[in-house]
Amino acid sequence: MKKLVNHPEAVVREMLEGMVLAHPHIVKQVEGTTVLVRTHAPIQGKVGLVSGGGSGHEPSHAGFVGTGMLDGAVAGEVFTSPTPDQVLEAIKAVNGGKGVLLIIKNYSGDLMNFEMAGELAEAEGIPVRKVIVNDDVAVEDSLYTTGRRGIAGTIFVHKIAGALAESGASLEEVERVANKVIQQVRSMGMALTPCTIPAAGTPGFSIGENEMEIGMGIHGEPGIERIAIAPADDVATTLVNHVLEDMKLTSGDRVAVLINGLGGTPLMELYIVNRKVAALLQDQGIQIHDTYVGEYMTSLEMAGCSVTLLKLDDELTELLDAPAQTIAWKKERRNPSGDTRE
Amino acid sequence: MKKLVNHPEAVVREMLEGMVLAHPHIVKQVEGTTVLVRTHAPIQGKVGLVSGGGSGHEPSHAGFVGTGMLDGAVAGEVFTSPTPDQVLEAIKAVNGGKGVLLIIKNYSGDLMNFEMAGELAEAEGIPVRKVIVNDDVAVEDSLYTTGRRGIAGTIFVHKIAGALAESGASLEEVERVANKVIQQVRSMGMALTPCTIPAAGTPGFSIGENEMEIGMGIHGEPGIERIAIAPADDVATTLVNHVLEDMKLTSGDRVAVLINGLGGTPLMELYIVNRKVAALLQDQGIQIHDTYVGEYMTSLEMAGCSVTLLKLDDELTELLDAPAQTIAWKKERRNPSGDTRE
Amino acid sequence: MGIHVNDVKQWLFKTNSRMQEEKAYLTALDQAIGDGDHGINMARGFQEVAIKLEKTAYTDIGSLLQDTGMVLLSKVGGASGPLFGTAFMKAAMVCKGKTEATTADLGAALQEAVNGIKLRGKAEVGSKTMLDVWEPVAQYVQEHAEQLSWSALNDLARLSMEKTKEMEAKKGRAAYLGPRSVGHLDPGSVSTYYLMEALCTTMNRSGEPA
Amino acid sequence: MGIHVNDVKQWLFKTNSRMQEEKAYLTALDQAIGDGDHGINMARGFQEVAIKLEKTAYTDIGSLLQDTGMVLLSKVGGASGPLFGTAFMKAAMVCKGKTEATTADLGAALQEAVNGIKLRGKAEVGSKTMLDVWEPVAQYVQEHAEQLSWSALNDLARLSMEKTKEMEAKKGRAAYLGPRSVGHLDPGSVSTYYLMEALCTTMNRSGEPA
Ligand SMILES: Nc1ncnc2c1ncn2[C@@H]1O[C@H](COP(=O)(O)OP(=O)(O)O)[C@@H](O)[C@H]1O
Ligand SMILES: Nc1ncnc2c1ncn2[C@@H]1O[C@H](COP(=O)(O)OP(=O)(O)O)[C@@H](O)[C@H]1O
Ligand SMILES: [Mg+2]
Ligand SMILES: [Mg+2]
Ligand SMILES: [Mg+2]
Ligand SMILES: [Mg+2]
Repeated sequence: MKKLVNHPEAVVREMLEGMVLAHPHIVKQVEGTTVLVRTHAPIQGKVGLVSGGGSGHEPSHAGFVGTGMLDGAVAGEVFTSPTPDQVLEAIKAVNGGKGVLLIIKNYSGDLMNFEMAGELAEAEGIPVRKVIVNDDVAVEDSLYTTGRRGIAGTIFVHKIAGALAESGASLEEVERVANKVIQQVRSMGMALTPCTIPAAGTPGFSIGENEMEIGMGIHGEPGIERIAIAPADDVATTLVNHVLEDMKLTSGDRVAVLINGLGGTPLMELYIVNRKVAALLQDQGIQIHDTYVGEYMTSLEMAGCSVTLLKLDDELTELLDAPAQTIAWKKERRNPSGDTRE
Repeated sequence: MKKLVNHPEAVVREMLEGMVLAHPHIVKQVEGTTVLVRTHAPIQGKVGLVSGGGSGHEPSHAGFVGTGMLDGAVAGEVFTSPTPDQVLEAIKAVNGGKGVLLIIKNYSGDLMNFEMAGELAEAEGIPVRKVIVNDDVAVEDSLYTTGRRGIAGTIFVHKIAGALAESGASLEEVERVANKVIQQVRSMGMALTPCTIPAAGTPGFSIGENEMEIGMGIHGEPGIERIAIAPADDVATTLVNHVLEDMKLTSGDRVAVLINGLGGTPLMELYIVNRKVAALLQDQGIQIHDTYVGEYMTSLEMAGCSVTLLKLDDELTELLDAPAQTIAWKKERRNPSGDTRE
Repeated sequence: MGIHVNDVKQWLFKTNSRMQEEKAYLTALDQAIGDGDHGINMARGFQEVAIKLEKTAYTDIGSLLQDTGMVLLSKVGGASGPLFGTAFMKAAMVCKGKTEATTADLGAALQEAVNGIKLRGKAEVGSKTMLDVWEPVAQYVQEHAEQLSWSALNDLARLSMEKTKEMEAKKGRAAYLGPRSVGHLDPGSVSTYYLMEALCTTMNRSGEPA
Repeated sequence: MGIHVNDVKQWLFKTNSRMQEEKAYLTALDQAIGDGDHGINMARGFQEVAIKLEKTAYTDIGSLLQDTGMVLLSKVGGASGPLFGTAFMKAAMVCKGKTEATTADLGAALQEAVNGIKLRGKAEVGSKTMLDVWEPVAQYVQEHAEQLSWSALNDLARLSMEKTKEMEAKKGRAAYLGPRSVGHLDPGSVSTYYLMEALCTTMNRSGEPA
């Protein structure tokens, strides 16, 4: 295992320390926990937003804590949902009197741990709502099973719900817009190489030298097919087609695009993928409002990417474009008068 | 070779297309070239800043084109300096009447190609100055050889010279401050795994399963020693010690820190490295003004990192903190009144 | 023959030993159809349980089980943390105030655990989850409370665990695999088997289960 | 026996063939002590030269060499691009207006090329760069202009190239390796050898160089 770590069991604690040391003006750690919150949390009179999950998806979720996005992020062990007591600490630390929204990715573990924390918080008198992100179209959406996974599309929920919360909206309003994003966002990923949980020491699975996995989850959960290595354009086409099939966009619709790297894939390749994704959308007459390319929801050092489309209306557009100052998503307060818009 | 590419020979062109499609409000392509410049270039009455080099270091350098940083970036083939005609196109495209500064990393190829372009531009009447970044302390600084390489510290030159240029300063002033940064910035890197130039198809070198290379260059140039895999804290200590030995900082000095990922190393590990780097600096009484953690100057999918320290004075601090709106470095126009500083 | 609070302690120490021994195996099982952390999770959780039990003196099985549940809940995480945590905390309520429990108490406690797991995880028997070991074990203990054979119980637990191999997962991470989950043991059922095995070994004072 | 403009064209076509054939080998040499792109660079550049020469009719060696230099300068990049580009452009000036050149012209052209490489790259003979082939070749041609043996020239070029193996690099990317650069051939010297070899093969009409 080739990793820059000390003790495999200490990676989460040490990473969080490193984050706070790097960005003390954005985040602070709730003492004795794996919770990072805004430096000035709780913000009075504002709905608090808490997300989190297993670690290994950096910059998710602590990288999105800050003005205009999350108030707190709870880090579990690598690929392991955080425990209810930690989530509860986050809820308490960000509660500014208007209640707290939990943004949960749809995994059994996350659901149960966040739910239990929410129950405990409500017992302490803090109003809590939760939304469940399930954007991964690689998984069949079924009432009888676990349903779809939450992957990179989660970031759009953070951004848009965060922007509305920042404006002073009520818990119900923030919950409503978060659910609206969840309705409109779809993703699909693929992987070229596996990844290794530090404490496990060996890769969680293997992919043949000439193979790739289409539909791979962000914890190495298997996808929908194992195919021969294909050109970037074919991969982009497969991912976009799966997403579009599910979203049924029509010509004239407006979207935001997220080309998300899983950790080991360089930016060069993500832009090559974006080139094709943009062309495919243009072919269908779909308008691209904005494109995000980079690492937002990773899977340790896995090589691969995911493509996320968010269908926009005026409300979502405005909130997506709203300012944010976090570690991994920075957006100016106001569009500068100069030569750039973003 | 597991890469999301189409034709290995077309990666640079396709990447640039993907970048422009993703960020049309920040960059545009000079037609028929591998040059990206600001969407509204040239900016009249402003010194133009041009950098560039071989591709494979993304987001360097096009990711730093935008308000407050570069005006143009020239992309060569992977790990191959761009040719003089391309650099000349960039110079012409960003010349706003106050001359152009070339920010060159110290490699024979970059030097020669940029120099020739500068000569051609001057022959066309455009005043051109050049600065040469050589921050890599892994290489002996010698008059009789090629001297030190330019690596991640280059980003601080872009940022600070860019901020001064934005304020309307003269070519000489911008050159002066760029050279000041170059005097004060030192870096050292290390690698865990090699990387593969797409057109080559095989890794440029190999590192044993239980080895790491200390002092590795960003094109896979060998470092100073090949050692057994060591804990992140030891790696951080080695890199920081080498840098400090060269910089001779003393207690009370103020620095900016850059923990740069080489492409394949996840953010989690970079933060674990930062934890130790911050502790080492604090031990020596060195003040950390700000810390940047992420991918700034990569080496395709190589796993590893570099540590850069920039010694700050008041002038450099103010310029470092100045606003910037590029793809990969965003900084607000003014510190928000809210709960975050950055 | 009652189950003394010290038996319960021994049972959990033994469970911890098993989880440490099988950490890599459980992780490998989870790598096949999940995310490859189950052994790490269980080993971390029961290690903490053992530490807690070592430094605390108990006369009340209820509070021992309650502490166990709380530690698991706050140290395991993932899907297994809240489920094992809930199971122990529900079982604790049945055993509240008892220094020695009957096999009937054990049956009731296991049933409460099962109810808790179902409520929390919304799985049914046959969904290829830990429930596929918990529920038959709970049922067997209740049905044979009068004359409980620990080695028979152990066999039943192992058999139930082995049966998950042929099931198609409907809940948990393996459900994403659909039909491809068939042919693999469910990691949580295997760890649940180790828990039950440790119980039977502890109680079956005549020796190892057959 | 003069060097006709068509000979020059043939020479460069032959050079291109060699660069394509040796692309992987040159790249491997550069992987050992550089960044692993030299073969890719040379193959790309001479491919473009061949395309340019194929579609242009030349009577003037000067303009043929000038075009070659310009193409290399704008298509190779890296360290080798400006150096090979400059070399050809400097040589072009000597040959300006000539449809047929003498070996004395060749000597003068090569010397100009060497001067250009030195001015641009600031290397000396012995720095383990392409200069270690260019300079002895230029010198030999000037010294033996009266009675030039192409096969002897070829031998000298190969020998010079082989000598770079034992040198310690002082310029170019290999210089970062210091003493560890010893024991490896300099990639740019090897590609320069192919260039000279192609020249000798073309001119030595009696057959392959010995
Ligand atoms: N909804 C559920 N109900 C009951 N058991 C479940 C449920 N979801 C998962 N499990 C059990 O949890 C086990 C996985 O635990 P673990 O790997 O620790 O958590 P995670 O799946 O979050 O990584 C599965 O093997 C299964 O037995
Ligand atoms: N300063 C220099 N003077 C002469 N030749 C040089 C110089 N620097 C490099 N070279 C030559 O260039 C070759 C490397 O070319 P190439 O790999 O294409 O460029 P790069 O080193 O930029 O990747 C070296 O093997 C050497 O012969
Ligand atoms: Mg897990
Ligand atoms: Mg090169
Ligand atoms: Mg698991
Ligand atoms: Mg090279």
